[in-house]
Order: sequence, then C-alpha cells, then structure tokens
Amino acid sequence: MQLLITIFLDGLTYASYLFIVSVGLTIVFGVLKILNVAHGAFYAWGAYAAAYAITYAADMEYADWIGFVCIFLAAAAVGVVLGMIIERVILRHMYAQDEVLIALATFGIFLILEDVILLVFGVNPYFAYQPMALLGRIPVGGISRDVYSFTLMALACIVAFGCWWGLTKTKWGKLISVVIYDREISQAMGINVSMVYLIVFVIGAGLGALGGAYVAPTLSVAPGFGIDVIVLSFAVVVIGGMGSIPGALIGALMVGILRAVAVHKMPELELFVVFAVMAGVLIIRPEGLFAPAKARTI
Amino acid sequence: MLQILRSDKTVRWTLFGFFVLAVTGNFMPTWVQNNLMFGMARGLAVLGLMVLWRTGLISFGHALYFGIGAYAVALADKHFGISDIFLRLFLAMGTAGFVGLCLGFILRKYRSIFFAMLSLAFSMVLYGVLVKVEALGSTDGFSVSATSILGWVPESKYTLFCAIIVASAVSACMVQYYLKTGLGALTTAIRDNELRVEYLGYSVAQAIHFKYVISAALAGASGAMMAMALGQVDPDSMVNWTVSGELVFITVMAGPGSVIAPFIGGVVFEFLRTYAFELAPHAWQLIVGGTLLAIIFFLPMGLWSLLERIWVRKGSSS
Amino acid sequence: MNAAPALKVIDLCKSFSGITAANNINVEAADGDIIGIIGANGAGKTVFVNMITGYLKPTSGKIEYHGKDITGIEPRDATHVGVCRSFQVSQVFMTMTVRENLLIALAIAKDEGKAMLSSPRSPDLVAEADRMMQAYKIHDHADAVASTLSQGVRKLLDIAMAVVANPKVLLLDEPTSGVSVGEKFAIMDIVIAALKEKGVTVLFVEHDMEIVERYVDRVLAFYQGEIICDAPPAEALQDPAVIEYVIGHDHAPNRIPSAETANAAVIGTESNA
Amino acid sequence: MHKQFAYKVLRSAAIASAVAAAAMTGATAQAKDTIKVGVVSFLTGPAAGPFGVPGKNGAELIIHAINKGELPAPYNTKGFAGATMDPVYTDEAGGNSKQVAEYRNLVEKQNVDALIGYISSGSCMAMAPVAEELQMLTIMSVCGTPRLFEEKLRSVVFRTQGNAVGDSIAAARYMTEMFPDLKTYTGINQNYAWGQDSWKFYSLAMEKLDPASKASSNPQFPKIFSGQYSAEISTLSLDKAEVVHSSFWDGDIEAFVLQALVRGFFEDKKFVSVVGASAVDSLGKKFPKGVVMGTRGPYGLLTRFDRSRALNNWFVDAYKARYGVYPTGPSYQYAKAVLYYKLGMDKAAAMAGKFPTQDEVVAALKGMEFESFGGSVKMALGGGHQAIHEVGYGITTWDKEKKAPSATDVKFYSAECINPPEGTLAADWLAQGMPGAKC
Repeated sequence: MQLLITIFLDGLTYASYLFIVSVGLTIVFGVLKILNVAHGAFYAWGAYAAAYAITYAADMEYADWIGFVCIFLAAAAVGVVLGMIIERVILRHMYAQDEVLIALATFGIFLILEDVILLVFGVNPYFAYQPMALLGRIPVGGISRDVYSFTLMALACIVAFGCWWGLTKTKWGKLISVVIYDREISQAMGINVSMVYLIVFVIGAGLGALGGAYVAPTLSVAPGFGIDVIVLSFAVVVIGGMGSIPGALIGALMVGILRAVAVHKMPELELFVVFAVMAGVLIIRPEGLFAPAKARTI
Repeated sequence: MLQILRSDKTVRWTLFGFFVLAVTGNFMPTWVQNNLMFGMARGLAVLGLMVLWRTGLISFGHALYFGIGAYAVALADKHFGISDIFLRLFLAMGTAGFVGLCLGFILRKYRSIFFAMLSLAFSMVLYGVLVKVEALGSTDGFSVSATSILGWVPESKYTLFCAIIVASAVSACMVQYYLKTGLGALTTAIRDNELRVEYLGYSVAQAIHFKYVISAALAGASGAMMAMALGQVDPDSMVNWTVSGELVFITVMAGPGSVIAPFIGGVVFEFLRTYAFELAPHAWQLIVGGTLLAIIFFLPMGLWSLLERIWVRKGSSS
Repeated sequence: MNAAPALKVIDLCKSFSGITAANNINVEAADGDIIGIIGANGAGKTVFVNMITGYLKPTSGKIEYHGKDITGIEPRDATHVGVCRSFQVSQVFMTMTVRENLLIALAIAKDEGKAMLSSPRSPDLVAEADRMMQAYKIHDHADAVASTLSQGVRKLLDIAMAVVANPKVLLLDEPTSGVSVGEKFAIMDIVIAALKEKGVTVLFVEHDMEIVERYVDRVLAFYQGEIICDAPPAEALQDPAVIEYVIGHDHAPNRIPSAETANAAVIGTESNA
Repeated sequence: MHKQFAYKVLRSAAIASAVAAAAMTGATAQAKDTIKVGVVSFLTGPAAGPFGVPGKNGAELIIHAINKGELPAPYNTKGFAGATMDPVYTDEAGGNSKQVAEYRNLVEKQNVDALIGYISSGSCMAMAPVAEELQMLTIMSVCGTPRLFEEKLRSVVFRTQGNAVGDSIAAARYMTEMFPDLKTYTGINQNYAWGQDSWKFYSLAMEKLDPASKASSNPQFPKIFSGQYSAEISTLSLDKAEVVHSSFWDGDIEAFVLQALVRGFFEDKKFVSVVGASAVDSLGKKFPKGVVMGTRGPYGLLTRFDRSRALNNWFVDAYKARYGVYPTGPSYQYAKAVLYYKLGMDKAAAMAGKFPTQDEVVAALKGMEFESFGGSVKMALGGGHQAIHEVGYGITTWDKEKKAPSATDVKFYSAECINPPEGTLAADWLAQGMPGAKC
C-alpha cells in the first residue's frame, strides 16, 4: 500500500512535469504542423532565466516568495522573446517545406540556442532552491515528500484546464481550431493566419519555458540539460497523439507512472519502458491514442 | 549487371576518385587520414539514408543500425575476440540488415513524420537498454581491439583507411547500379505517386521495405567501420537520437544529387566539426547548427548542387 | 473460360458509415464491349470504378472476372489479373518525362516486374515505349516532364500507362474531364481506336452525352448509388428517368460539360484518393 | 556533361588532398624550449562547473607557477626539464567516441608531447587503449575506476589519483568505526564504471569489516546526468536501510542533495558521499550538516584550514588569491598530475644529462614517490603506474566564524590500509579479508 501510494505520487510528479513540457510541443504541432526539436532549448532557457532571476532575488535578499514571481516572468519572457524571434525570422519562411525538413531545421536552432546559453549564462551551474525550500515538506504514505512537487501537479492541472478553456471557450481558441481545420479556407475567410501562427508558437515556447522554469528550483541548472527532455516529450506527444492536448495529458501520465514503477521495481528498465511504450503505441495506433485515425493514403 | 556498371560514367569516376584518395592518403598526416576515415564511414550510413530520402522518407532513427553495427563489432571482439575485418563487417551488416528486415515489416506502412517518429522510438529503445545494462557496457561502452585482415594485423591505420575507402567505393557503385535498375527508378516514382505505382501492379510497401533493408545494412557497415576506426563504442555517440540527427544532417547537407555526395558530405562534416571544436570549444554546436540552417535555406539540394553549379558556370564561361 | 463474361458484378453494395454509395449493382460486360457510365456527381460512378479495381472494398456483393472472383483484391492484383483503370485526375509521375513514365510502367508490367532488376532503359523497352507513344500520339512530348504537359496530353499518358499492362478490362474515369473541348474527341478517337483493335472491354465514366452517344454500345446510368438504366445509348438517353436524374431537361445533343462538373470531378477524387 | 562534372570534382579533390598531404607531412616541431601538453577536463556540460573548471584552474595555476619557477622549494626549479609548458585546454564533454577522436587530434594534429587530465572513468577507460596505440604519455588526474590498471598493465598511461577501491574501503572503515550500530545500508550510484565499482567495493568492504551489516536488495543506479531523482529518493526512503552510500559527482550530487534535502532525507538517513565535496562548496550554508563526506584524498574540504603542510598552505592561498574561491578536490588532483609530470621530466633530464625522450620520462615516472600539495603519493600499483595515497572522511558542518563549510571528526586512512598490495586484484584481496593492511 505504502509502495503503491509512493509509486503513484512519484509517477504523478513526473507526469505533471512531462505534461507541462510536452503540451507546448503538441500545441505547436497541432497548429503549425511543426515538430519542434528546439522545444528542448526553450525548456533549458526557461530554466536558466528562472534560476538566474531567483538567485539574483536571493542575493538581493528579497522575500523567498518572489522566487515564484521570477519563475512565471522568466517563462513568459523566454516564450515571447525567443518564440517571436524564431517564428518570425526562421520558421515562417519554411511552412511550405516538408514536415521532416522543418524538424531538421529546428534541430539546427536547438544546437545554436544550446551554445548561446553557454555564452550568456556561463558553464557554472545555478542553484535556485529557494522556492522549493520555502514550501517545506509533508509526510505522505510513510515518507516525507516536498510540497513543491504537489504545486507542480496543481500547475499541470491549471495548464491543462487553461488550454482546454482557451481553445474551446474563447474567440481566439475558435479561430485557432478553424486554422487547424483548414489553413487555406481560413485565410480565404480573412483570418490573419500568420498572426495565429505567431501567437500559438509563442504560447508553445512559453509553456516549454515554463516547464523548465518550474523545475529549475529542484535541479542544478547546468549546460546541456535540454537534450533528454526533447525525446521524452516526443514520446509523450506521440503516445497521446501529435496535436492532441488530452493526448499529451494521458501520454504524460502513462510515461510518468510506468517510469515510477520501473524505478521502484526494476530500475534497469527505467528508460526502456518509455520508448517501448512509444513504439508500441505507434505500431498499434500510428496517430496516437487520441488523434482521430486517418484513412489509408494508398 | 556488369555491363551496366561498365557503361556508367559515375561508377568509373567514383572508382577513379576513391583510388586517387587511397593513394594520396598514404602521404597525408594521420589526423587527416582519421577525419577522412570517419567521414567516409559516416558516408556509408548517409548513402543509405539518401536512398530512403529519394523515396521521400527521412528516418530519425538510423542510429539504431549505426549502433547495432558498432556494438556487433565491439561485442564480438569482447566475447569471441573476433578481429577480422571481413567477419566484423559481415556480423555488423548481417545483424543490422536482419533487424532492418524485421522492423521493415512494420515501418514500410508509415510515411513522413510517423515514419520518422517510429524509427526514432526504435532507436531510443536500443539506447535505453544499452545505457542501463552493465553487461552491455552501460554509458561507458567498450573499447575495440585493432582490426586484422585474414590473420594479418597491420601496424598502421593506413590499411584500415584503404579498407574503408574500398568499402565506400563498392557500396557507392552498388547503389549507383541499384538506382539504375527499374527498382531504383521506382524510388522517385514512389515519391511522386504511390497510387500509380500500386495500379501499375507493383507493391509500394515491398519496394520501400527493400530500400529500408539496404539502408539498414549500410548503416550497420558504417557503424562497424566507425567502431574500428575509433577503437571505441558508446551509446551517447553511437545510438542516441543526436546521432540520428547528425546522419540526417549530413544527408541534407550532401544532397541527393549523386552517390558520391554522401561521402563528400561526411568528410566535410568531420572537418567542420573538428575545426569548430578547435576554434570554439564553447560554441562548436553553434557553428554546426548555423551551417545546418544555412544549408536548408540556401542549398536545399545540398553541397552537391553547389558543386554542380560551380562546374556549370565554369563550363559555360570557358 | 471465355464462356464467362469478361466482367460480372453481382449485388455490389458499398456504404461509408451509414451513407450508401452503391446499392445492389448488377452489371455484365462481354469481351470488347464499350460501355459508358453516366450520372450526376455523387451518383456513385467513381465508387463503382474504385471497387472494381480494388481501391475500395465492397461492403457486400461479388465481382467476377471471366468467372474468377476478384472481389476486394488489392489494386496491384487487379492489374495483374487484367483489370486496369485511369483516373479523373491524371495520376502520372510528375517529375519524370513521358518516356520515363512509360518505361517504368513497362518495366513493372514485363513478366511481373522481373525486369525491375535490370535497367528499364533496355532497347526493347524503349522501343515499346516509343510504340505506345506513337499509338497515343504523344511522341512529340516524349522528353517533356509530365508536370509541364497540357491536361489532354497528361490524360493520354495516364491512359497509356493504364494500358501498358495489357488489360482485358479497362475502366476510364472521366477520360475527358478538364480537357479543352478541342482535345476531347481527338483523345477519345485515339483511345477507343487503340483499345478496339486490342479487343479490350472498356467502361468509361463520362459527363458529355455527345461522347457517350458517339462511342459506346451501352450506357449505365447511375443515380444515388443505383443503376437506373442499362441500355444502348439511343434508348438510354431518351429514358425519362435518365433525363430526369442524370441529364436534366435542358438536354441538348451538343451539350458541353460545364467547368464546375469538371472541377467537381476533380474534388471527387481528392475525397477518396 | 553531368558525369564530366563528377570527374572534374573528383580530380580536383584528389589534387587538393595530394597538395594538402605534401604541405602537412614533416610538420612535427622538434624545438624543446617549449613543450605542448593537452590538458583535458570538462569545459561544457553539467560536470564543467563543479569539476572541469576547478580542475583546469588547478592545472593553470601550477603550470604558470612552474613556468615562472615560483613553486615553493623543493619544486622551485624553472619549467619542465627546463622547457616552458604551453598547455592546450580541451573539453572532455560529448561522449567517449568523440573524446577518442579529440585525443587523436591532439596527438596527431596538434602534436602535443603529453596529455594530462580526464575526470570521468568512462573517458579514462576509453583513452587508455588509444594512448597505448599511439604510445603517447598520458597522466590521468581524477578518474577512479580500478579497472584501468586491473584489466591490463599500461606502458605509457599513469594515474596520480588513488582508485575507487581506496575510497570505498576508507568509507567502509570510517562508517564501521564512527557508526558501528548502523548495520543496514543501500546506495545510489551512477550507472557506469565509477558508480558500479564504488558500490561493489563499498559493499565488499562492509561485508568483511562488519559481517553483521546488511546491504539492501534494491540499490539505485540512475543514468549519469539524469538530474531528476524524486522517484529514486522515494525508493531509498522506503528502503529500511539506515545508511545511503553514493559516489555521485558532477551536477548530479547537487541535484540529488537539493531534492533530498527538502524531503528531510538527511535527517532520516546517514548519507555517505565518496566525492560530493564540490556540492558542499556550491551549496554552502544550505548543505546538510552531519553528512559523511569524502574528498578522495587529503585535500579540499578536509584539509582546507589545516595549516600544517607548507605545500598545502601555499596552494590554498595561491588558488584563493587567483580565483577568489577555495580549491576543491579536482583543483588538487590536476595540480598533482602536472607536478608529477614536472618531477618526471626533471628526474629524466638529470639522469639522461640532456632533454629527455618520452621513454626516459616514462622510466622516471614509474614507481615514483613524491610529496604533493595534498600529502605524499606513491606510484605503487599497476607496475608503478597507479598512485596510492591516504584517503580521509569527515562529517560536514558549517564553520560560523570562517563563514565557510568545514568538516569535523576527520579521519585519514594510510595508503597501505585501504589498498591491496601490488599484484593482487582488489576483489581477491577483499575476499581474503585484506591481509597485510597496515592501518
């Protein structure tokens, strides 16, 4: 029982983290049809920006709760600045290209952003533990857990709800779904598609950055820390169905729980399970669990 | 088959060019030799990816076969002390080809991003196993003992250098021949219009499967050559997704223009990385990534098209 | 063997998630028959063609070729048995020249693709390709890339590629749609002549009643997935039901299919190709 | 026409390479008033901050001092056998295969005279065969896996750092002496040579030193640089074991401590860190008190404020003056390796009466004993290629008046107490119950 609770909570923690990171990726794919490898770089940038801001605030001896403000400001800043630059300067010239080629281009962007981080923030790791330390811990299932990870779950729920509400209940959301449905027709209808693309990409980048920013306090934020995230979020997004938000949620939960089980029961399978599931889902249901299955193309 | 090859100019020039390279190689400083070796070895995998690319498929998971090739060599060396180059190549290509054959039954139904993602997933499964299992060397991998040729252990790397060049030349010619046959012509046909191919009475899935196996075997050979040239294998530089990324990068950089392009691309990449790493240890990825973007934007048909253009201009001016 | 009709369709039905696209279709065609298929858009003409040639699997019913059951086989197998088709929107290899298009087609057709292992540019194949281009009067364009061809020439190439496999039964899906009025009869003369001399059974979907009148021995009129009339043209085109549901009352003998029928036809394939 | 072109390209390529070849051969510098040495450490990646850069700084400081002849006596002679060293600092990040390629570049393109460095055991295991193949003198400075010399003897590879055996046995001895009543232990180690060996030898030693002790059935081996350990921490917390052994280093130890700290992990468990001292400095006041901390030798945290050794004092002061922070383990280890190279060069030169060849240097280095900034070093194992030296552990605390982290209950174990004699495999020696250990 104790073990079950622990596995469940560990899984949930990891899943929330994965969801926040992946949801941006899936939104961008859903609308722009871009598989954005550079998403990992947004994640890393978010983490660095947040860690930098938090440590700065700490040196200035501001109250610790300022740290949380830093997290969200940093994420927003990274999303807007990097997102805008990359969409306007590079991607918008590529939409005509083949999906996979664009993905490759974003791989190039990823490499560049990775090193720019080094040039901007240096090689020394950042430790922005204040926000996590501030919240302390509570005993659950016989062991004590950090409250911070519970706030991470809460954040995941908020993000999920926000996306659902934003897409279904707002004017912008409706516009977006129109654009998803058919780009040409919506252009003909006079929708400013390129603006929709820009905004969606910025949101996607922002969510990626938020993922990084929010976990920054739990890690040593050091160079080369976006690489593993990319394939993990790919796995999540593919499992759930590229472009589907509930899909990303389910994908994150599956990966999170499975990994937790593996870590507790057979650690050597920890990485294996994630991608085995990814492959399995692709084989059984290429469009993922949630995206509607398309008709045969031949 | 032979008369096709004899009649084909590209083949002749390929052989000639590789021959010249092999001869001059002897006079090059070892570091140049090494970079050429690595470049050529990678070129083999890229050659396979090029065949796939011509049918409109890009695989983000060929590190799987690259890695299988490399680890086949390393494990055979560690457990059975197999050091003969032919045995090693046979093992590597055999295993890679066989795995390619099996996975092909699944992958041949997939196109575009789904093809890319599923191959990525397969390669990452192997990665996940390698880094976690101590018997497979976990993140350390293994070192690979020197290569022998029919029992004779050459003391200089030059012999291996020649071996790699021979392998490259042979596979380049084979692929050239393949592209000349009806099957080869089908590559473009499939990219153009699968529906028509089916109605002409040929199974698209089968054709793609065949190409996939070829590319897998080539990637296996590539990995094996790399392992032998380096004397070291490890998951992060042989099987991780970044390696697949590199291979696709070289494919696009080289361009689908000719069977020689992959090898030029591979060599250019090696030197690019060596110098980028030397000039800017903190920013070498930046240089590599920048080049990738530049190529995608300004040379969609790759370096080969650039060379072609230069030559055409020369030709017209003179 | 030849006792059985070249093509026999029995109670063929097809429905997509409730919507019936074909309902109890029964057709017989003897060797050498030339049959015109008419009907408003969405009447189920293309669905019918797609089912015969294995692109769509029928919900129920049976398709026989010379008495051999070919229901629901793969397109390539349909081609192997001798049932071929052309398309509303020409399906050719756009980045290749006319000759290359035909060479590939020939290489595949030749002894079940064994020719694939040698160069398709072998002299005999090239010669045969030239013969085809002569027969279909596209030899002037031999080295033009398909994407640069006019609709008409592309149509001819499309049909020529369908014929390469020496089909006994050939289904032409709107051979003249999207083709300039001038080209229409030219194309049909060429095609029908070439096919007649081979004794091929031809079923072609057509909107232009003049063409139908001029070339076919029999007319199948489709309406809402059913055949409402199966008779020689003279008779069929006077049939009140046909006039009501297919041709429309303003039937004039030299009616030219309007642009939108052509476009509609194009969208027609998009929806199921 | 196209084929013509293919031909042209190839021909020009061929000519180009021929010219290149002609130009590049015979480009091997013989002038020996300066020597070129590759100094390899992590300059990028998660290990750069806590290990690579302090290591590089340590090397830089000493190289500079030696070139100027500013080291304290007896090492105040100028240069390496008179020659000034021109170091080439390169990055250890990017995977073993890339490192092998880089190694070849350093030797064959940059024509270095020797290599000093390598932090990760992975790198060391991968470089050794290449070093042997190219016959290039290579002094490994930090890495710890005993496999390096136990798998086979090396001719041109040396290591001035004691291996994981010593670190682990010392840890076990310290635990059995300081906390005899803690009987059960588990571990979290990185899943590669260093982590696997550290755990292996720690548990072997515990078995012998305290037969009543019991290892957990479920020790954790996460992938190096994973960064996220919340699930692992849960597993360890659920485990009934009282002691948790870890050989985490680079960014991982910091990440682990941060995530475990909030969860009160260090109050429930006695944590033994073989090489986590870098985290003590980077986390400062934040670092939990009462952690059993090792430094893999008499340096860093443990000897920082111990003013009894002149060399150590000089090093601490010079380093602090130059970089504004205290030297950590890696700083000492790189400094030690450079010093070792100098001594070898000087000794060889003295014996040969001229500028020494590599073989003479190798001969001089074999089995050398010398006094380094952190205590004395004996090249006793692996045929005189593997160093042994004392290893110490202490318990972390915060020094109020110095406003710096420090350690209490520091205990050192002599080299002979924690290392097998030459010629015996560590595993066998432990199995026999460590015969002849002098403590």
